[in-house]
This record gives sequence, C-alpha cells and structure tokens, in this order.
Amino acid sequence: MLDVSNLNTFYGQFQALHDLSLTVEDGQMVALFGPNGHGKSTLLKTICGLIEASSGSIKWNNTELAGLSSEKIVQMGVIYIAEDRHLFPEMTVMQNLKMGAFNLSARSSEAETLAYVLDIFPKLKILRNKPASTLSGGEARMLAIGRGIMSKPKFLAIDEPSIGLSPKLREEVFLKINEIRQSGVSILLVEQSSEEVAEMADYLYLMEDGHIVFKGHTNDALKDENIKKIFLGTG
Amino acid sequence: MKINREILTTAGILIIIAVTPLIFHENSYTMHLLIMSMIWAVAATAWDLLLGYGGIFNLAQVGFFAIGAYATGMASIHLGISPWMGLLLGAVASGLAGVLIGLPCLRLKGIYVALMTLAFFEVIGPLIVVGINLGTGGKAGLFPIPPFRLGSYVFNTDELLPWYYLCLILLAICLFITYKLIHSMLGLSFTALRDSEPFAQSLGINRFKSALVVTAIAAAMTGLIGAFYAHYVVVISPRMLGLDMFLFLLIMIIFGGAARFPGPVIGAFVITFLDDMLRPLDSYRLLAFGALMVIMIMLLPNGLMGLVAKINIPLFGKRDTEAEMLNPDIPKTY
Amino acid sequence: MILELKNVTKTFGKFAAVSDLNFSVNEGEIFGIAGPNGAGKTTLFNIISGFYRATGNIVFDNRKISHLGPDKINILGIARTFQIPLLFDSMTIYQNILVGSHFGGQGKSEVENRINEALSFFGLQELRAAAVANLKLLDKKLTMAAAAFATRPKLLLLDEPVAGLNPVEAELFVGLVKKLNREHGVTIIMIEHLMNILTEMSDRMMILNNGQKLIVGSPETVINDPETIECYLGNSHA
Amino acid sequence: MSLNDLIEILISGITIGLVYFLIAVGFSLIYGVSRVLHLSYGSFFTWGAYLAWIFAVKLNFNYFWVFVLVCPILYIMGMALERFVVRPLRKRDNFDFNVLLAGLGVALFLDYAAQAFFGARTKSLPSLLDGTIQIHDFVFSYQQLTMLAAAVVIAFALWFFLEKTRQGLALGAVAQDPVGARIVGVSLNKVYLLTFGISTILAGSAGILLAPRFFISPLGGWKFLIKALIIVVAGGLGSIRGTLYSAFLLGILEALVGWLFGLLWVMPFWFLALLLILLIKPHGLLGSTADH
Repeated sequence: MLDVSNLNTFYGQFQALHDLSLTVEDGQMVALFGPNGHGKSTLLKTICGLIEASSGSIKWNNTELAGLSSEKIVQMGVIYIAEDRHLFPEMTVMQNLKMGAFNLSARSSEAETLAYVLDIFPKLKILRNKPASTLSGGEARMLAIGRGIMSKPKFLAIDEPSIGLSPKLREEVFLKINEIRQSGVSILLVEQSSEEVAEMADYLYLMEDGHIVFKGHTNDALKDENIKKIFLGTG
Repeated sequence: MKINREILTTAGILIIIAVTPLIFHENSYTMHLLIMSMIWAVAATAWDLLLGYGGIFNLAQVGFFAIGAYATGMASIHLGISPWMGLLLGAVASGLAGVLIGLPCLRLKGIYVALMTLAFFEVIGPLIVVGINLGTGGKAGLFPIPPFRLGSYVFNTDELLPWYYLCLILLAICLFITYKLIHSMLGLSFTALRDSEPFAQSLGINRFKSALVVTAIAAAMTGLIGAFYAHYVVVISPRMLGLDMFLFLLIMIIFGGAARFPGPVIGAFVITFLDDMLRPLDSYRLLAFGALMVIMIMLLPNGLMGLVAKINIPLFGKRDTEAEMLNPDIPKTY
Repeated sequence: MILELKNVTKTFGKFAAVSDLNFSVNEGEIFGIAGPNGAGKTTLFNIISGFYRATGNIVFDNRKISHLGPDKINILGIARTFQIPLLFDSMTIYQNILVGSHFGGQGKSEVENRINEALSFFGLQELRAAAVANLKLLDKKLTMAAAAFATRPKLLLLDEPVAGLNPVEAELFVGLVKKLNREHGVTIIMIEHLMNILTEMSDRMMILNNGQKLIVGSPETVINDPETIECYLGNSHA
Repeated sequence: MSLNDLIEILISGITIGLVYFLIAVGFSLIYGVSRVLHLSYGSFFTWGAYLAWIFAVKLNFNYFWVFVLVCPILYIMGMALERFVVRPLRKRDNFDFNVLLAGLGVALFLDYAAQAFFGARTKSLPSLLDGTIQIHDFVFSYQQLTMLAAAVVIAFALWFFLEKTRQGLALGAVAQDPVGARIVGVSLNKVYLLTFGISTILAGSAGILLAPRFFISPLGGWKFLIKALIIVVAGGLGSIRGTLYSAFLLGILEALVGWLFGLLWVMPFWFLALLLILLIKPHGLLGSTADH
C-alpha cells in the first residue's frame, strides 16, 4: 500500500504541492483528477523520486520513499509512466522495452515479462525494429506503458495516458490499463477529467492548485452535481 | 550616475594605481609588473564582459589581443604609421575580427560558440606563421616595434612613468566603457536573456544583435590594449598565443569574480604579482595555478568580489540587493 | 482581419501537434481557444509568436510573419504571456516592464510613459521596486502581462491567464483583460481551460482537438455543438 | 597528382581519420551523455602516452601489458574527475560555464604536472611493431598497420559495448532522454562515472597509438583536443555516426592539404571546412536540430 502524507513540493519559490495526503491500497486503482498545471504530475514525479519532496512522507509498504534515489524506488517496483512518454528516440522498440527491464529486480524475469507485454500489445511485436522516434502518438503511448510493465511494477503511477489520442485509441488504452490492474498491480492514474476513468477507479481524488479538494468513492463523486460540473466538465 | 559599490571600488583602485608610482617609481621591475597588471586588467575585464555578463562563451579573446598587437606592429613597421594611430588601428582591426567571427558563430548555441571560437583561436597562430610573406614576421615575430612619441619626447625603456600613465588612461577608459555598457539597456538585455530567454525574446530582444555588439566592443578593447602591449614590449611573436596567457586571463576573471565588476581588475593585479612571486617554483608554478583555478571554481564561485559583496562595510551604505547590483542605474524613477 | 492562418502544420517527428489549421481573428475582438490537454493550443501560440517554425502561411496586419523570429514578431505588434509565469527573476517589476517598453515598442522616446501606463493599468505602482522572484502568483501574472502590454501590442496572446488563481483574483484579471480590449483596442487571443470564463469573455471561440480545428463560432454555437461536447465536454453530457 | 599519389593520400587519410575518430568519439560521448564540454580531455591523451612511456621504456613491458596496465589507471583518473570536480558543480548554477573553466584548470594542472614529472623535453615511444611490408606499389610500415588494427579493434569494442550491452544502452538512454533513463531506474551518477572512465581510456589509448609517430610533450594534447573539437562540431555534437564521418572527411583533407601545401596549412583548412559545414548545416553533419 502506498501512503502519502503531508507532502510539500517546491519548484524554487513556487509551491506545487500543499500538505498533500493520499492513499492507494493494494490492488486498487485510484484516479486523480484536476485541471492543467495544478500539481498532478508533480505528485507522481515526487512519489517516483524524480522531484525531491521538501517535507512529508511517502510510505510504500512501510518503506519511506521520500529521499530515496529514483533508481532505488524503481527497484522496489514503484514505476512512473510519463505523460510526455520520455522514450529513447534513437533506440528501437525492442531496445526501449529492454531498457524497461534495466533494474535488477526486473532483469531476471525479462523474457517472461516481454512475452506478456507483447501479448497485451501485439502491435509492438510488429514494430519491434523501428526506432521509437518514428512511432505514431498511439504507438508511442503503448510503448511507454509497455516499457513501464517491463520494469516489473507493483505500483504504477500513470500520467494522462489519454493525452493526444483519438477517442477510439483512448478507450483501447484504458482497457489495457484495466487489464494490467487485474493482474494485481496497484495504479494511481492521473487525468484532467474523464468519466471512463472515474467509472473504472475504486477511489477518486480531485486536486486544485496543489491541494486535494475532494476524496471519496467513485459513486459518491459521480452523485455530486457540483463536482461533476467543476471537474468532469459536465452536469 | 548613482554612486554605488562598483563605482567606489573602481575609483579606489584607479586612485591607488595613480599614486603608487610615488613609492615605486625607482623600482623599474615593480613598475613593469604594474603596467603588465593593467594590460591584463583590460583584457580580463573585456573577456568578463562576454563570459560573465553576456553569457557568450567566446574563447578567442587572446586572439583579438594578438590581432590588435599585430595590426599596429605591422602597420608601424611596414607602413610607418604613428603608434598613436596604431592604437586605434588595433582596436578597429580586432573589433572587425570580432564581428567577422561573431557573424557565423553567434547564431549558434552557446556550446558551439565555445568550440568555434576556441578553434578560431588555435588557427590564428598557424596563420601568422604561414603568412610570413604578408609581413607577419612568421615564427620569429616582429621586431622592433617603434615606441610612442609625444612632441620631441620618445617613450623609452629607461623611464617607465609615461608608459605607466598612458596605460592607466587606457585602463580608465576601458573600465568606464565597461561600466556604462553593463548598466545600459544592452546590459539589461543580457540579464533578461539569462533569466528567461523566451520571455526576453517575446518582448523584442534579439539575442544575436545584442551578442554581436558586445562581442565587437570587447574585441575592440582587447585589440586596443594588445596594440599598447606591442609598443611596450617592442617584440611580438606567435608565442603570445600560448596557453599560459589564455589560462591566466581566465584565472584572473575567476579570482576577481566573473560578472562582478571590477573583480577581474583585482584578479589581474593579484595574479600577476602572485605569478612573479612563485617564479622560483619553476614549472610547479603553473601546476599550482591549475589547482588554484579548480579550487576557486569549486569553493569561491563568485571570486573575491563575491566575498566583498557579502561583507557589510558601513562606508558603502547598506548591502545592495541582487537586482540593484546587476543594474543600479536603470530604475531612475524609484 | 488582423491575423490569418492558412494551412498551418507543425510536426514533431511523426507527431502532428498542429495540423492544417485555418482560421482568422478580427481586429478588436476577443478570440477564445479551448480544447483538451495536448490539443496543440500552446503549440499554436508558439507558432504565431515565432518560437516554432511551422509550414503554411501566417499573415498579421497584412504582413507575412511565418518566417520571422519572436523578437521581430513582437516588434511588429504581437505580444504574449506564458502559461507558467516566466519573468526576469533577478530584476524588479519596474525593470521587467522596462525591458518590454524599451525593446518591444516602436520608438524609444516614450519608454518612461509606457512603463508608467503599464504599471498603473495593472495596479503595480506600489510594487514597482519589488524583486519579482518572491511575488505571489497573481502579481507575477500581472507583471508578465504588464511587460507584454508595454510593448504596445496590437494583438495580445494570453496562455491560460487565470490558471492557478483563486476566483477573486481570476475575476480581477479577467476584468483587466476586458478593459485592455475595450479601452486600448488590443485584439486578444486567449487560451483558457475554464469554459465559463471563456464563453463569457469571447466574441468568438475555437475548439482544438488533436491539433485540428473542430469548430469556430460564437460561444453559443460552440458550446451547443455536438462534436465539441463529444470530444471536450465529455460524452455523458449528451 | 598521379593515381598512385591519390591512393596513398586516401590510405593515409583513412588511417589518420580512424585514430582521430577514437580521440573525437570519447569527447563526443562525454558531451552527448553528460553535456560536459570536457576541455581537459587532451591532457588525458598526453597522460596516456606518458603512462605508456613509463611502462614501455622505463619498465620495459611489451605493448600488450602496457595497455592492460594503463587502461585501468586512465579509467580511474576519468572517474575521479567526474566524481570530485564535475559532480559538485552539477548542483550549482551556471554549470556549463563553470565546468568549462574547471576543465581548463584541470588541463593546466595535468599538463604542468606532466612537465614537472617528465620534464619539458619530448619523449618518444618505440614503434608498436618494426618493419615494413609491400603490397603492389605501396609500402606500409607495420607500425601503421598495427595502429590501424588496434584502432579498428577499439572502435569495434566501443560499438559492441554501446549497442549490445545493457550498460552501454544505459549510456545511450541518458544521452537521448535523461528523465526517461531515470524512469527505468538508471542511475545518472553511475552512468556519468562510466562515461568519463571509458572516454578517458579512449583518449589515453589514442595517445599511446599516436605517440610513436608524434612524440610526447606536456602540452602536446592540446593540438589533439582542438582537432577533436573540430571533428565533433563538424560531425554534430553528440552524434557518434556524425563523428565517424567527419573524422574520415577531415583525415583525408589533412592528408591532401599536407601533400599539396605542407602540414602547416592543415589547421587553417580544417577551420575553413568547419565553417563551410556549419554554414550549410548549422548543427553539423548529423547533429540533431532538437539539440538543447
């Protein structure tokens, strides 16, 4: 279980996260919604050690992650899938996937994981020798998720997986993520707003200006007209 | 002009230099070292204008020094022009060279500028050697470069005072120009580019234009003092393009404080005299300077002037804020 | 017509951030742009203001500007702000605006006037000597807008100007933008995430999705358009 | 110019080009992976040669053992530089500027340390192998051939490391997307250490290979640093393939200019060629325009 409590993160003088607390139970899928530039990505990056927290704690199965280097965090199975993907453009699809299994705990089972990834994303098999820079938006998104799975995640922090995708592709990506969750991986998924995700998730957080402004079970949130109006852009 | 720490320090330095001969004018060796310090002070200040303030990694400054020296050397030996004109010619020739190297380089990213100008610097030496038919003197160099004349008085090596005060005047002029430039709109444009290049561009600042102007000015100042140097030392050769001068100027800038006017002037005096004192160490001397350079960068990144700025001296009034230190003159209407 | 884009396309590798975009903005109007994250809104601003070079044609004030750099475009009369405040952090508010006034404007004579005008328009006189690094978000955004205003733009591009502001601050800012438009005749293109603000302010709006134009028209037509609802507002609305 | 002359120029150009590639690729690798403009790189070229001189001339080891002994020393020197000079600077403002100047300071230190230990007089290394061989009308020295062979072996080993091993791929990953590399659990600091170590070996072994031809002197590395700079910029900063092409191009140009006008003209011509390339392609032959 991931337990974030009283987390504060700064960019220079600018405070991006204010005293933030959030919990993801084992096997759960938690969705975090909020407008652009309000600290959602910052939270994921702080959890995964890409940004340093100023204060507060991030406990993963009772181990403190705050202050650990990103490679140690990856080794524990806490994996980040970036909104802007961060693939290695000059490497082939296969090399990108291989890089996913860079950390020691993923290396031993690399072959099996690869088979699993190619099973859920058969398209990547066809593209295996193409450089990542030549992939289309949807293909690159699949590769980013595939590379994340190659790292043997126990916990996935997924940042706006639907960005820049057509509605059809978006649906496909969400289905795949659901499939991954069913294999027992806990997921914290960030989106600007999405009813599809809200319906998939066990628990919902809403974020504004670096603060958590709502948390609750999906059903409660979907009943609340006010929340629907502000955060789901509907109602 | 608002009186501030920079002006006070600079004026203090110039006054000290002006009165020093009262004590040392008998000691021609010390006088020589002081003149050399002033020469390096100009070259280091001009370079710092580019490196520290402009963020332009121009590594060809020593080349401009040589171009200034060779311009006046060749013109006064082969064409017989007056050394006074030669000073001007040195400045103009180097300024032009600055523009010529700046035009292709300055559109490139910072790191390319460093590489290109370093390559250019390394090419000047071979060019002087192969250009022997053009009157460069080749490997052996140019000799003797005629001295300045004032009416019937000829500057000579027995009496260093005239050289000394001429050099001081040049130093004062260059420091004045540099100060004005740092606090001009051009200086402000560099601060803006360093703080946020996209915002600066979106407000109409053209990096290339700003960089080209400041490169030309810095090259011209370096050429001017290079020309003075040529007449002062009488003989010049491609050896002046050696690594030691290149590195010494950088150490002066770092020691005094990059972008901490007039830090490089202080650096020039300290390093010149330190170098002389360490002469008995022979080749370990340069080894020590290399170590000193690294240690300074690691431990004292803002140099001596950075230290000075941290000290509260009642005479100087309250500590300047960072914004004021960068551009104290600009907010006229506070 | 003050700005016209014809067949503008910008690709990064194989990914088309903006594809084959055509639209025009009338002089004196407030033109709103909305669309989901990653739709290419900010990319579009970067193209218009000269930070990205795109294919196609952009004409501003009867001049082709698609080949010009950001500084030239600013001097011709287009100013912009950035989504995350970019300021000259080592300077004061006054100096930030001075940069815009000196370098951006046509004619260097009125520099001082323009600074004072910008300071008073955005209510920053009292803070003029403050270093910008420690300002709160609203003041940072105001300073950025004031510096842009000091370049005397004919067209001002605002990238999510009220993002991160509380409702009171947002209202203040929105009021200033309207005043800028009405009293100084500045044409405004504004990217905004909050639909209610955008529909209230805009004379016309455009919805972008996947780098393409979905619809352009009056706020009423746009928010009632079924395609907009499908793509942007979420399908449950239908 | 007869056909035979032309072939001779080509062969000599390609040989020089290959060795220049070894020098330049280490420099390019460091810039590509860690964004450091490594101005003390040339001094490691010199130190490689001096260390080889100690083992080969003073202690009378054969070349195989010289390489086996010198490479680890170079590797440690490179890592020490990264760990104790570059890494502390990385945390501060103006990294580019400070690391450039610190590099010059380190170069000054290393060069004059070499002068203090070994004296200002040049030293020479014995040939890698003595004797000559004749093929058709052309005479090759074994020295030239072994140099060529050693350079090919080193270049191939480098290729294998970068393309086929996990650690090598990690280097590429950091060069292409440092954040992406951290996401998959690569430690940037470890990769920087590795890169500096390997690059220093490349510089030093090029120094060993060239020493029998050029003599060793305390400031001798600068000439090769400048050459590496020009090659790397012309090829496109950080692009290894670009570095390969421009190393051969400039190697052949050097052989040609040397034959036509004399070796003094080589640097001016190189500089002209660089200007020309950058005028046509501002980021070098294969430099990416997305270079930051």
